[in-house]
Amino acid sequence: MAVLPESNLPVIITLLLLFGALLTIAAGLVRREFAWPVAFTTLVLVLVDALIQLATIVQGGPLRHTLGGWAAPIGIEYVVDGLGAFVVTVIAAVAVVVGMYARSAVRRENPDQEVAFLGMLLTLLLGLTGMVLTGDLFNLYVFYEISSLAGYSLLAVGDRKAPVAAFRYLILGTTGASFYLLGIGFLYTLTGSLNMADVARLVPALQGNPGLPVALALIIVGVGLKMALFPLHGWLADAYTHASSTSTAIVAPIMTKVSAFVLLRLLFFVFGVDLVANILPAGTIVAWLSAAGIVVMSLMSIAQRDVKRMLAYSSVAQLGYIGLGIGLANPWALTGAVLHILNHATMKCCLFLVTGSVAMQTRRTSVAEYAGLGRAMPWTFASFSLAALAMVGLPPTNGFFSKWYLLLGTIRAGSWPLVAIVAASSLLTAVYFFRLLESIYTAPMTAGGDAPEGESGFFVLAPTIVLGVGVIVLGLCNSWFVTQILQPSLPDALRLPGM
Amino acid sequence: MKALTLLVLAALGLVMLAAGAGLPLYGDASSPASLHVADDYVRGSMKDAHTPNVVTTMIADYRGFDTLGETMVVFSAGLACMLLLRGGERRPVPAIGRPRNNIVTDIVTRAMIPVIQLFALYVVFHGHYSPGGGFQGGALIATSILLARMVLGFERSQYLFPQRLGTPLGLLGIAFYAGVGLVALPFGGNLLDYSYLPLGLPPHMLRNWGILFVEIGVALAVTGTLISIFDDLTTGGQTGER
Amino acid sequence: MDPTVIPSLRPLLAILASLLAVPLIVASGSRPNLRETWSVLAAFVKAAIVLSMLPVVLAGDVLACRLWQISPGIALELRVDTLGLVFAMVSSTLWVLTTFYSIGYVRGAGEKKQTRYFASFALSLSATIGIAFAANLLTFLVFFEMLTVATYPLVLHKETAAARRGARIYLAYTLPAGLALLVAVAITWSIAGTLDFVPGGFLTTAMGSPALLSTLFVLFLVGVGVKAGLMPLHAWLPAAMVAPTPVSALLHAVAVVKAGVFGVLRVTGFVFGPGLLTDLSLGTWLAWIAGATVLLASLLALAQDNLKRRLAYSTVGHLSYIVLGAALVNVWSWTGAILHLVFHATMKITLFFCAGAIYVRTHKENISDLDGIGRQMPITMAAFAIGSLGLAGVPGVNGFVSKWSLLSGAALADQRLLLGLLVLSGVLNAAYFFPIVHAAFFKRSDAYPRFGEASPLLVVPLVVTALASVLLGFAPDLGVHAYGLAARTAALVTGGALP
Amino acid sequence: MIPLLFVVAIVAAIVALQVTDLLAAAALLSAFSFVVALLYSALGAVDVGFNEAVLGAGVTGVLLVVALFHTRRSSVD
Amino acid sequence: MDLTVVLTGRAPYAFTIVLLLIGLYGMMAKQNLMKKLFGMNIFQGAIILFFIVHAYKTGASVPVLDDALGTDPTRYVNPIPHGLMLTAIVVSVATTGVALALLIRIYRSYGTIDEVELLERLRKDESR
Repeated sequence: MAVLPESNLPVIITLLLLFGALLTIAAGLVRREFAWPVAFTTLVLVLVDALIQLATIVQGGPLRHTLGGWAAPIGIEYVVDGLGAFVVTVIAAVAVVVGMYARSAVRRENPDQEVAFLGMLLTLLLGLTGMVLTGDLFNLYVFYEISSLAGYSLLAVGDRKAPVAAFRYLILGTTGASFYLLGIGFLYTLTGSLNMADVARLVPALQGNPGLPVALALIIVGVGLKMALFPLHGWLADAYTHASSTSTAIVAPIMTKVSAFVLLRLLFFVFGVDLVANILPAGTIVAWLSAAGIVVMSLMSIAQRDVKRMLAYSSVAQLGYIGLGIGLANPWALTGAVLHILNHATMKCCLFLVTGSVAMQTRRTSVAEYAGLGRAMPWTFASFSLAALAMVGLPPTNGFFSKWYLLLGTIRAGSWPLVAIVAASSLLTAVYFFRLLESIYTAPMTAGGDAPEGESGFFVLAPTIVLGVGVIVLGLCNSWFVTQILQPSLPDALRLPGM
Repeated sequence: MKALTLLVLAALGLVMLAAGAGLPLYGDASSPASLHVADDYVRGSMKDAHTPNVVTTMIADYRGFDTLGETMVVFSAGLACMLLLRGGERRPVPAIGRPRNNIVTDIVTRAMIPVIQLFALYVVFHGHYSPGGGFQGGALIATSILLARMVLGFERSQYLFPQRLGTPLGLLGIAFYAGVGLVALPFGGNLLDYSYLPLGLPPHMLRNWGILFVEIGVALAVTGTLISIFDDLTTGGQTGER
Repeated sequence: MDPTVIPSLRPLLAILASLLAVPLIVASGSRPNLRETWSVLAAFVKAAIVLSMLPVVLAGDVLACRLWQISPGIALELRVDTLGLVFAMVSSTLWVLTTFYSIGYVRGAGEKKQTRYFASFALSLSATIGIAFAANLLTFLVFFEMLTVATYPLVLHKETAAARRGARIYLAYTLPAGLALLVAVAITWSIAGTLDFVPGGFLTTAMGSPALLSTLFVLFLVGVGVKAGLMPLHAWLPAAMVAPTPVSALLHAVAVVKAGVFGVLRVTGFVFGPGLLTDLSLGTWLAWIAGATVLLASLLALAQDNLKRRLAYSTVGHLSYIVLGAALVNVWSWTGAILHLVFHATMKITLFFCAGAIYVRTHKENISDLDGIGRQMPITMAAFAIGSLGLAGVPGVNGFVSKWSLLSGAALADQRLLLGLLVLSGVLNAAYFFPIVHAAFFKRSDAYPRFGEASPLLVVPLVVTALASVLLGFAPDLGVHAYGLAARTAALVTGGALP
Repeated sequence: MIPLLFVVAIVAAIVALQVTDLLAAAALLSAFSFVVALLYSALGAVDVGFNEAVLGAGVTGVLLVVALFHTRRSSVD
Repeated sequence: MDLTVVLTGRAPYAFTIVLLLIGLYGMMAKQNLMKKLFGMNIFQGAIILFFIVHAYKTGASVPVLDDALGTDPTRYVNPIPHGLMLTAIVVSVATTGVALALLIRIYRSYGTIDEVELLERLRKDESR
């Protein structure tokens, strides 16, 4: 078999996940035990491919793959720049970690559905990677729906309440998808094209057309709903809280981030910075909404008694950082936003994994019940503490650096209220995390739930620790990502000076 | 609350109507949409893929990747039902799955099923030249089985299509579709580029065949998945091993 | 003349010495003796490395260790200049003594969680050295926050309600401060485009409106001022006295608080510089704040009955001596400030050691209970007397030297009122220390049985520090060349001639 | 012809939402889908019309009915 | 641009918007989850209609090539929206399927698909 050209790397990711999902189901139908190895192998292969792709792009520039051999705009094309490759790698990495965790977790939490669950997990990843890789607006919609369907059903697996939350999510999510579709409808009827680059070429001529701002608004709302952009976050808290730990651990870190990335891409690469600024104060609106979200949601998470719910709200708050960075649309802020996609993925994934392993070990879920667990599960909670410090944004964890860039961005934008909000938000975060840490390490263990019989098993513990360490490592070498990967693939207007 | 909802909707409606002013008029033959890519499709459909039905060419070839994804959407829906409903304690099959034992309806149904399926096959294989294709055909086959399930009853319609076959058939369909698309890769082509199929025909004929293949794949996938969804919903997820 | 910069790994090694000890300490938590061996080893190695750099710096050169970039254009960089070295030498040498003392103390007082204790201690020391050697503001910030995190468990150590409260107050002050510092650094970066410390400062009036620069200065002051116990930001220090005495001794008399004043020195001398401070007349304001702090702290100290709290308030006062010196930027005041940074350390640590020894022996913390203790613990109380004499500024003990140059600094700056204030505070110092000594030796009370001295592990260190204070009182340039380094730094910063 | 279909579709939609008997509502929804399918065909989208007729009107309707057998048939609004 | 043009040229669009709003109303205001689902279907139908309406050309033929008409694009209705909407329809059916599965699950655990009752029972869970 001839050696494939590099331009095949992106589609191979999709194919791997597609066939991986099919094989997982097939193997699972034969024997349930076969499902996990197949799924995990797929995930590892995907990660390998993603890394090769990243390396290729860092050296050789963006990759294009015209599907069916039809050059855009006639056909659909995959376009991957450094940014996309970066996000895909993040997805793949998180997926491998969670996949490892899933081995024992899924069996413990919902044994009957192991096969379908793993298949669905791969389907979710298929959708998410597709959303990142594709360069076609409608194709993006298709992948949006794949990931959404997978998301609904994964989040519906969990405790008694999960389906209710999932149904609400389904209604909202479908509304979002439909809005997005309608937005494309407007764009298409106005430009006659669905290819992102092509639309980007045609759209500037449409300035002043009343259809355009509406299209933009529809698309922002559509993607914002999936991204849980404040105040469109209504579905998130319940869904995350009641879903099984594996579902949350895979959905929470990446799904909303991918949507954030898509929003970024549509705003800056399809509509273009200037146009967005001209036809609708979208940037400003997004920025301020996110800022409001940061504050409100941080306060909400302080008020929570259930750890998972607390983390869910803080997720929305953290997404506010990303939204803020995108909204401000200046080099520093954007750098912070994109970097935070990676950083928040690592820390949030770690935190959710810990809640999962604690729940499996001890059936403890509330902040009060976490008291004194620090001694019983030292390694688990060591990683938890690291991730928590990252959430608060203390150096040298990666959380600190996203905040650093965002601050520079807000200062660059000259908006002091936003500077204050970004700074103050980490105090609010500190309130609920140090409260938790204090009770975890110093308070006596409470009666609720069982007493943990020591650490969790290897497959649960290892991912947690990897992520905990990753928080530090990523923090120390963040600059490499920024200079090597993010900067080259940003539009010139959004590059850092001297990049 | 209701009033507020209505207010919001009214506002939205007005905005949308206002936005409409920017769109091309209804029936405008020279709207940008009809002049940019669509014309290439219309001109190319015949010489590229030897297929008069432009829509078929488009969904199966020009934008075949969308269709692959779409098939995956259907499949993931089936997977979702599997994930959400299967497992757990056994429940009695609900009224809709129970046999009616009405001789008239039985006979009529048994008579209709082959007709529907024949028509479905026509729809699949004639999709190049007339409306229809994999989705419609697959859905029709599925409908025939659904009819049997409802009229003859769940158990008695197993012989037509055993429940446990639904998911595998879906798998097979997608795998077939993706497989056809995959062939091009080792020959240096791009995914879903049917002109690389090793059949020794001119490119446009190869594409013509490729379209047929993927339509078949779609048909299989849709049939299998829709039936499995129906079965999961009726039986509340009890798998057919009995 | 610019000093020649010699690339070297020594500063990095100095930090790693204690950082690498942390995992070893944790790993050997079950075997106390081995664990303590690591601590002692780390302390000696660190001190050795730091001192080994003295000759180079005395020769007028600068050791620099440039690590990788942590943000585009900003490297994680270490740089050993005269000022940094002074601070590093003080904290590392005193850490050696404190380690022995700690061993004696925690075992004598039967503290729990000793592993966590020693680990955090080592971590704090790494952070402190990092602060001392930081070459730019971001590196400084990173280690500054690390110090905050590392000392949190130490304050929380006893896990009593009081300890929790103390720890919360500690965070409530230090975290916002850290944020203020972060914002300040971010602003500096965006207006100046550099963060590297430069003797004489790198900010100019051209870089921003006076309003902006003044705000920036205030932000910096809040940032470092909290750790420096600058009123009204001092309240955490007395609260943090719940920590075990060695912690109070090294961290709350040397490392942490001195890191604060060290920060003040860096900001005033190496970021803003004399020129800008006088142009914006910020120096005078700071001087007055410091002066007020000196006075108020001394008065508050008088009111305390708890020995450690009295020491804490006296610390607050003495820290402000240094700030005062830093604020009136002239050769003498700076020399005095840096000298006081060193000398106050030796004296105050002596006093804390004494307090600790008394506590371990008698479990008494209140001054009113200490009548006649001098008869039973003569050596301890003698050392205590020396310390108090020094702090009161009596000639013959090193406190006199630093205070003298501070006074002449005030005279040089023609600040008669501040001059008087310094003298007055000297009197107040005498007023709140001598009664203790007097009561200890000349009041007799048979309220409790005879005790005798504490274990040598406790007594030897405090004797050493007391003797050091005396020797330095006669020969300020002895050993670590504190005087020479201080004078040279002062000349470098203020551009004045060597005193 | 087309305007008529539009009107019928809208009426069907409204009624389908207002009927409290969910089975009737489901039937009306299928009717709606069918009308819309006709509308598509009338607008020249024969494939879409066909698809809507089979999937929208046919399969969806069946699935809704099946689900209704599992849940409750009446609705308060 | 005179009134008749506006009416004929904009009316279909207006109709689709009306349908859109009806669907949204169903999703937002109805408290029976099944009804919400119906609303969703109508909503999606409206969006599909939007595409189809804008694909239409007066006097043009079905997009199946016909020798009499040749390959003149203006003689055929725009095929692209059709292709897209085939996908959209399938998606909406798939979504409905998933939604129904969820509804069955909800009914199993709470014995209702009415939002108000559901919230009450959820609250009862909390208190328990």
